[in-house]
Amino acid sequence: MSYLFTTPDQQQEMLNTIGVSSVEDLFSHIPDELRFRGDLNLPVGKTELELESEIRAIANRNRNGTELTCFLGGGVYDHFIPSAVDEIAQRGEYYTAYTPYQAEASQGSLQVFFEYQTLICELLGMDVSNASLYEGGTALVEAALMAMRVTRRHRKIVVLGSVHPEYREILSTYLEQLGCEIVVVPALEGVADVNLVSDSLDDQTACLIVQSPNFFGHLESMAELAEAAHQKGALLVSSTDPISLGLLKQPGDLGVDIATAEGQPLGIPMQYGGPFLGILACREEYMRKMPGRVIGTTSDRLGNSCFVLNLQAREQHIRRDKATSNICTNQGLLALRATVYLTLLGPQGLREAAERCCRLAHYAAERLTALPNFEQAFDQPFFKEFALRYRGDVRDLSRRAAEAGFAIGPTLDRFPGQFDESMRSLVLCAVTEKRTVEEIDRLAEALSF
Amino acid sequence: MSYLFTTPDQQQEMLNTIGVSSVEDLFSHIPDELRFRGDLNLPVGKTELELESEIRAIANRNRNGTELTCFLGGGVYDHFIPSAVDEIAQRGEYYTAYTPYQAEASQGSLQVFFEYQTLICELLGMDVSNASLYEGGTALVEAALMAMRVTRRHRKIVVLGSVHPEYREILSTYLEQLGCEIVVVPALEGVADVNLVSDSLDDQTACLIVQSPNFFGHLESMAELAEAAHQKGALLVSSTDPISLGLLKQPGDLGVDIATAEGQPLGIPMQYGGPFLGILACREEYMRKMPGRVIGTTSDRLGNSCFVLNLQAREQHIRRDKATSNICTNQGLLALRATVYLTLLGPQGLREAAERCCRLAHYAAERLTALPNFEQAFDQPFFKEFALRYRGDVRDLSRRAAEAGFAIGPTLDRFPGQFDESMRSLVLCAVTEKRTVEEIDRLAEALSF
Amino acid sequence: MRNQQATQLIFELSLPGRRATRFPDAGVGPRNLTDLLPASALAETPPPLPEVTEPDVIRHFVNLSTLNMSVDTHFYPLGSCTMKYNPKRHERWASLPGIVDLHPYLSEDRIQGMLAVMYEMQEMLAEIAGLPAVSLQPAAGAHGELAALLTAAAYFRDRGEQRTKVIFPASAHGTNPASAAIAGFDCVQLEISKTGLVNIEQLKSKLDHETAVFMITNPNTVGLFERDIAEISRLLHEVGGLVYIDGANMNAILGITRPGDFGGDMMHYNVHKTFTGPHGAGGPGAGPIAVRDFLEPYLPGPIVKRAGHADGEFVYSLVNPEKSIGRMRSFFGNVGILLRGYFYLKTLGARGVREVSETAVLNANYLLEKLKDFLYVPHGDRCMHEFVVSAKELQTKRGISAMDIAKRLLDYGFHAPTVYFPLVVPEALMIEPTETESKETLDAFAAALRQIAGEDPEFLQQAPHSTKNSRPDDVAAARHPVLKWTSAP
Amino acid sequence: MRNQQATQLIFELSLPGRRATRFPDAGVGPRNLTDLLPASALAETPPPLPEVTEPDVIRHFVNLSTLNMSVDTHFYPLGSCTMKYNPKRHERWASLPGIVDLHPYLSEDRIQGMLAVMYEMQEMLAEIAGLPAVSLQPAAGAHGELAALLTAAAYFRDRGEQRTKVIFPASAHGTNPASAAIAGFDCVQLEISKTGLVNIEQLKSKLDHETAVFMITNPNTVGLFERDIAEISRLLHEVGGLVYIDGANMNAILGITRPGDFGGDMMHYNVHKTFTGPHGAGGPGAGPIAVRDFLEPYLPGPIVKRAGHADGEFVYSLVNPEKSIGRMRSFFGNVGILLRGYFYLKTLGARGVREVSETAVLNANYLLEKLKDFLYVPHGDRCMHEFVVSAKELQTKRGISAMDIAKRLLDYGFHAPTVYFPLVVPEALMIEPTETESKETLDAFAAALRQIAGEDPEFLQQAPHSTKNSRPDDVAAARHPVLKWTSAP
Ligand SMILES: Cc1ncc(COP(=O)(O)O)c(C=O)c1O
Ligand SMILES: Cc1ncc(COP(=O)(O)O)c(C=O)c1O
Repeated sequence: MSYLFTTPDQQQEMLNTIGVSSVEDLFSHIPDELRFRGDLNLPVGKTELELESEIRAIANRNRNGTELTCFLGGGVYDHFIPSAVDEIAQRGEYYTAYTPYQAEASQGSLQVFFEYQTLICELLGMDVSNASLYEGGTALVEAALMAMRVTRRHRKIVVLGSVHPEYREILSTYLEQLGCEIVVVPALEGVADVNLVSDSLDDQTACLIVQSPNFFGHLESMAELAEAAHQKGALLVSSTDPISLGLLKQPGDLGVDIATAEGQPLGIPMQYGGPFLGILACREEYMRKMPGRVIGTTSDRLGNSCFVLNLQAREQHIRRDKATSNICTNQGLLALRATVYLTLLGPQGLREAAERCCRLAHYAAERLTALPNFEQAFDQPFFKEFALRYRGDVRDLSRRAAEAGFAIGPTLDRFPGQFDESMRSLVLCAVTEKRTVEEIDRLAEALSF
Repeated sequence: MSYLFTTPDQQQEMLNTIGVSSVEDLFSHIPDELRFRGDLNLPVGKTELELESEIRAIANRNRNGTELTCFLGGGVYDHFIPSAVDEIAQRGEYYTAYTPYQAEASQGSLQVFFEYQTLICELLGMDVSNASLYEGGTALVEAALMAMRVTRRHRKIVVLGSVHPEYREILSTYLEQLGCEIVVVPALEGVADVNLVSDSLDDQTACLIVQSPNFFGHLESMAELAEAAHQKGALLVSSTDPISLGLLKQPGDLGVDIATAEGQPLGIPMQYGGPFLGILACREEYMRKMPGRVIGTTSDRLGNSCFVLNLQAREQHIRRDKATSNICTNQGLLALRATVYLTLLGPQGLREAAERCCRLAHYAAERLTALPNFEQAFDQPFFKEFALRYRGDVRDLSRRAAEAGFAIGPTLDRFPGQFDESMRSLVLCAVTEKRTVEEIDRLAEALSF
Repeated sequence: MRNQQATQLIFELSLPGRRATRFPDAGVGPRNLTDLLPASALAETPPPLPEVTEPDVIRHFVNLSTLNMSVDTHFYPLGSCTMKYNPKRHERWASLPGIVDLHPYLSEDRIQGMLAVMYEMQEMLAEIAGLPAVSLQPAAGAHGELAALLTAAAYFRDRGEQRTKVIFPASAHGTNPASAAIAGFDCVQLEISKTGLVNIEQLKSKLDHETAVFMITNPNTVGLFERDIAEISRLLHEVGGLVYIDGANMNAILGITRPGDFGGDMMHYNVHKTFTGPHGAGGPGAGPIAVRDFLEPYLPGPIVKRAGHADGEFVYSLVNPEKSIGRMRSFFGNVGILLRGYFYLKTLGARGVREVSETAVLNANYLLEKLKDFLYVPHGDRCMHEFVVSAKELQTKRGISAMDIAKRLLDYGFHAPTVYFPLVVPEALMIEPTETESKETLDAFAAALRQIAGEDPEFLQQAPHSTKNSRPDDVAAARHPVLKWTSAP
Repeated sequence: MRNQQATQLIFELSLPGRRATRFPDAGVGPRNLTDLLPASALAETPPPLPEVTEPDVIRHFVNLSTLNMSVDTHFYPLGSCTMKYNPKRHERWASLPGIVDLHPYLSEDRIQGMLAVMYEMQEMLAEIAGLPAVSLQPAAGAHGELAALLTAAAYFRDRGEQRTKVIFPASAHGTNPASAAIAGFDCVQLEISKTGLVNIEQLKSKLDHETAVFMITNPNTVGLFERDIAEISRLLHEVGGLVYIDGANMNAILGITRPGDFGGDMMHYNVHKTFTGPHGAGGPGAGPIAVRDFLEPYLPGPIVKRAGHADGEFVYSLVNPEKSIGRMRSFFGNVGILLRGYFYLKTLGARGVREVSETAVLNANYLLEKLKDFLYVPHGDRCMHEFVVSAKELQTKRGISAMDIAKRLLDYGFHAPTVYFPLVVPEALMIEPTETESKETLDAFAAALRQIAGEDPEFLQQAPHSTKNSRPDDVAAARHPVLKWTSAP
């Protein structure tokens, strides 16, 4: 096997040193009846040459998927990834290191994550950020748990029906067992009805959870929602599309207390849903209640400034069952990608990307809603994604689009039980800066049946 | 432009420091009538996003080429490239450095090239190797020029007609102007006729140039040819397929004085013909007559061993018109690739690769010569490539193969004037270790018309 | 020769007006943004990100990278983390088009290749575990623990049982209690015995009908195989509880013994460890779980099923188990890491997989043997794939702590072992060489440790001496946390 | 923290029996090799290559790489080499399938995309040169020089002219005389004048009807534009000779002035320099040549032609010029590098191309200005994209040589400039900052040089002090050349 060093001679030498006569002897303390004998039922090992063609063949079986021009959204987007991101992320010094426990052997990663935290604060307008969580959905759940700790209200949270249905599912998975009630406020008009939301908040509510741009792509009335939450002593927890912040006001400016995001749009490939990047940042006062790793600066023995894992007393390896989260391995390499991405774009690049998405999306909405079988589902402002109502079978729609070379969606029937019946025939359409006017025109043509 | 740093403010500051009022002033010493005014007629500059899709579209236009299963040979082969080769070659520390002039800032490259030289010597069985030349063809020419210097015979060389026709063309290009006669000994049976060769050698002949496995894939009688050359005081210069040395005797064992090779099979992609790797190694006594850069070990101020550019007194930047070659920039990154490749394969890997090529090639020859329209052109031993005679129009053959998903060739009509008329309908077929029995079976089926 | 300028903070390299990535205009004609979006939603300026060029970015992050130690550059015997070699072929294959660029909402008929791979991965993990049902959802080990505990909770709830307790030994990794707490259980900790193993008597005394799950790492965190695991399992099952195997140490037992066979009901894998993820400077990981058949209906979904076959080919589809606890995360899982694990298993096959564990255990025992005459080994003189030594003696006699040794190792060109874990061993150095290291490296490492043990304590207390920084002040960092850069006012 | 073990020679890491890459059996049934090949041709054992594992290979070459300075890590003002930033997008695009994997003997109809790109590259290079005909064959600058000289020779031969002389100034790069010699010409060298420019009077005295070509680098190697180039060209043409422009310094004049417009008849580009190749630790390069129309028939082929168009699309094909000197190399050219140059030009456009030269010249003049009060500038106090200073004075007064300065710069985290070239300036330091460096970097570099100029000469003579090695003994190396590793007997 190509990764082993030990030759038979060496093996014998090592066994002699240890003082046993065979490798088998090293396992002699495992009770015999517990041993697995024979070979596992696994496929026979293959060389790099053989697997190369096997895996290329598998990739080719998916190619009819990736060769579709992508108007798919729903939390994962086909954004452009500058090549410098890959160039950095493929450096072994980063991707084959682990959590920077030994600061002196990890100043590279540590500084990167410190820069990541700063960039996330700059992006979201928040005071402190951790060094990453698993992905956008669990980040939102961690924020809810954190809000419960901050407010010491453990019995109820309120979440908008316009939040990503999978995020809402994760909330249930986590909170059900803790006996925390999750009140979902429907968003029948594509955004929350602030009055309805206010009514469902009470002084037992830990937090109000909002996504904006929301699952349908629309902007929520963040300021009003913040006011409503804060009036009841609840925190406002948000989830945001990071690209939208090239144009839109920051969570920090909109009264958000804990801001989260799915970081996938920041230079991370779609890779069938993960690994992605859970972003979480909050106001300074909640710092020590934050989940996850955090990097800080300090000075060393010689007075030189450097970086370390900080506030470890919150974490599982020290606080154990009292920790702010159980997370250990986080998403370091993706935080690195986001760091490089944000650095490459800078303020102007991010604005340009956001504008291009927004303008093309509006162009697409115009073109598609002009077609006989479509109408815009909700008359609400949107950023790069919008919901269409299709007069027909939405499955049929996806198929037809695919045959013409386009992927559009998701359709809402993918999320049974998560939306009102009236929304069954909705389909989302997302437009990133990678799309072009020509592609949109061709899409419109393909859907004009 | 993404690669520039200078902001307008900084530009002004810099101009002030210089003491001029505009960038234009910096060019004031260029006579006005020589200035180019206006914009060059070049396409408008484009962003990474735009060019990404443009270039992918171009690549896709070639895809109907690369999606053919490759049985093409003729000096460039579709060998397998282990991923570790790319991993190393894509490191900026290597590919964005230059010639290691400053030894202390280049110990990485210097050691790699020293290892390269050693590996080449081990591979070819020669005493000394340089640090690379442009590619296999020019390496052969440099060897011829070197042989002329060594023997002080400047008027004549003998070259076999079984040497790659393009290499022979380059020989003419270089030597014609120097007034050196090139005698080509035809190889009508697919290999040289030793008697014919002997007859054409005389004591004015600087060298005999042999390729083995030759252009048709066949093995020449190296020992006899060496004897013939040496009898007349001529050097034997060879060109070899490096992969073949996993099985075949080394040039050093066969009486070769200057061994060259095209290094492309050693981990270098085909990339439409270049950059490749010119390999040249020779016997110790000719060391100071060798063209190109050479790395050596020495010790430093503190007695530690290290690596330096050595024997620079042979080179153009010192010896100028008396240099052993005009080469300056060589093929460093490709030498790195070959170094990593040979290291990964090791003796056993190289043997396995060679065996697999050889066995599959023989299987292919059996299958194809069993078809009604084909026969083996020459009844000679071959390594991984062989010549077929097609009873029909060879252009037609290529087209049919391509339609069935295969590329086979080259056909000899590609090289007008380089082969005997009788060889017009020959087509080469090369089989690397990447091919499989199934592919060969399908090829045979596709060609059974 | 270090480039100090390039490794300033990226914010310090910023100059207004500098650019790297640009985007073309949308080309849909001029139109005010306020026609598209409400003015109140628009930011006046984009976020105050740094402004740098592409060459800035490259020099910055490339130079920073060289301040790291990593598996690609150094021996990295970080115990419990399985820092094995990360094959380069995995990186190539994981980024092939048709793999890296798949949107998770593509319809199933267009991603049969991906689904087939994930299905096969489920099957292979089930086989290695000896447990039939697998969910690939969890993003890392801790996430897998939580997923399994929630699965267990759902199972008990479904059976109408009220079980509130999760038990684990003191040597457990911090994620075990933390996961139990998040899953809403009460935590009960056991002391471990002198032998380093679970104290069975104490365990018995804690078991009752409130016991939900006993979590145990096997081989455990001191590197020993819990030989009483069958008995432990019997005891748990007797009271109706379940046994959870923390699979962080699976690298010791691949094809040697299987959690399902030695009494585990549930387990997680750390694909980034055992199946060479890689570790990505702290993730991403993947923490798939495997469970017994009766737990399958509660697993988090989606899970890939192979359904009949149309025209000779299998058809793969995503399903949710009928009584599923629901999602643990959005989308399918940390596919990029699962893929690398898949590539690894396909490369190894049954034989290779077993060779991994055999060699990992051989390497660890060999290294242990080379150290035990000068470093105290609290538990046994054989180990599985890793072992824990204690610097307690050196500390008492000469004032050399585990941390001093760890730091000094960096000067010798080795990454440090895990220190101060498990908590049950004072001055612990937890050493896991992995199978992808040579005897030569182990010898050099042992020699370095031997030399260090004899070095001047004061010199050691100031180590490392060859790194950019030495001995950061953690206390000051925690007292006045500075967690981001702020521009000088 | 350096890993010394991994950077031993790869041969020293070898152990018989270790393996990295393996290949499967051919699967064509057992058969003796001697049935396939004559026994006499078979080697008894494969070549004695080192035997190592994949992890060995990676650690070895990754650690070695960190001993290099490079553009990605350091400011690299190596004069005459244009060490500009190498955009990462080029690396991505050049390795796309459909580009990196094209066999050169694929039939033309299957590689129209590649041929179209090469055609457009020819056109763009012609436009920048102001010369209509381009051959992309040459593999580097020196190869381009030779190709052009052979082209000229064929032209003269065709006209029945006997011209034997190639003239160049003493400041010429060594490849110029070397190429002339290989092309069979006699070399005639001119002194350069005090101003650093070609001595016109001397040139005149050498011109006659045996003069074939005058080779001149413009801007020249001391960084000055040869302002009399039009006159020089007139003089050459008067005697029937040709002017060859060595284009190594094209980075100064892109879109500013064109070789064809200032009297050049032939030129080469160094794509790896001007069009950001990159440099690959010493190549590959690409050295395409551009010539006047009357020379086109002699160019080395193949050349891409655009022929009519079928169904609206152009059709591209390879042709050989009618009186071609023939091939300079096998296959088409160093396509991988040509592609990167193509990507670069497509990114820049006319405006960007011009900005490159403007900024390169601005940076050089700014740096010159910052140095000239303490380093002697032999030729003029303005420059093009690079300039040469002399340490002669420091050498005489304080014993500090150009080499000492160069070596000491490494300690400051800068690569050294070119030293001792051009030969016409004593103690020369040839500094080319390029356009992809910031004012901050130039300031820091100037400050470092200023500081060095004041440092203790003895200390400088022993510099560098921060690198793995310092001051290798070149003389010993040349006296007893050790050019490969040999196993200890
Ligand atoms: C024994 C043990 N259990 C659990 C974990 C948690 O795994 P992860 O970091 O993947 O969440 C670890 C990893 O550090 C571990 O060592
Ligand atoms: C002025 C000059 N001419 C010619 C050359 C030769 O170019 P190349 O190294 O590409 O062969 C160089 C490169 O070093 C040079 O600087």
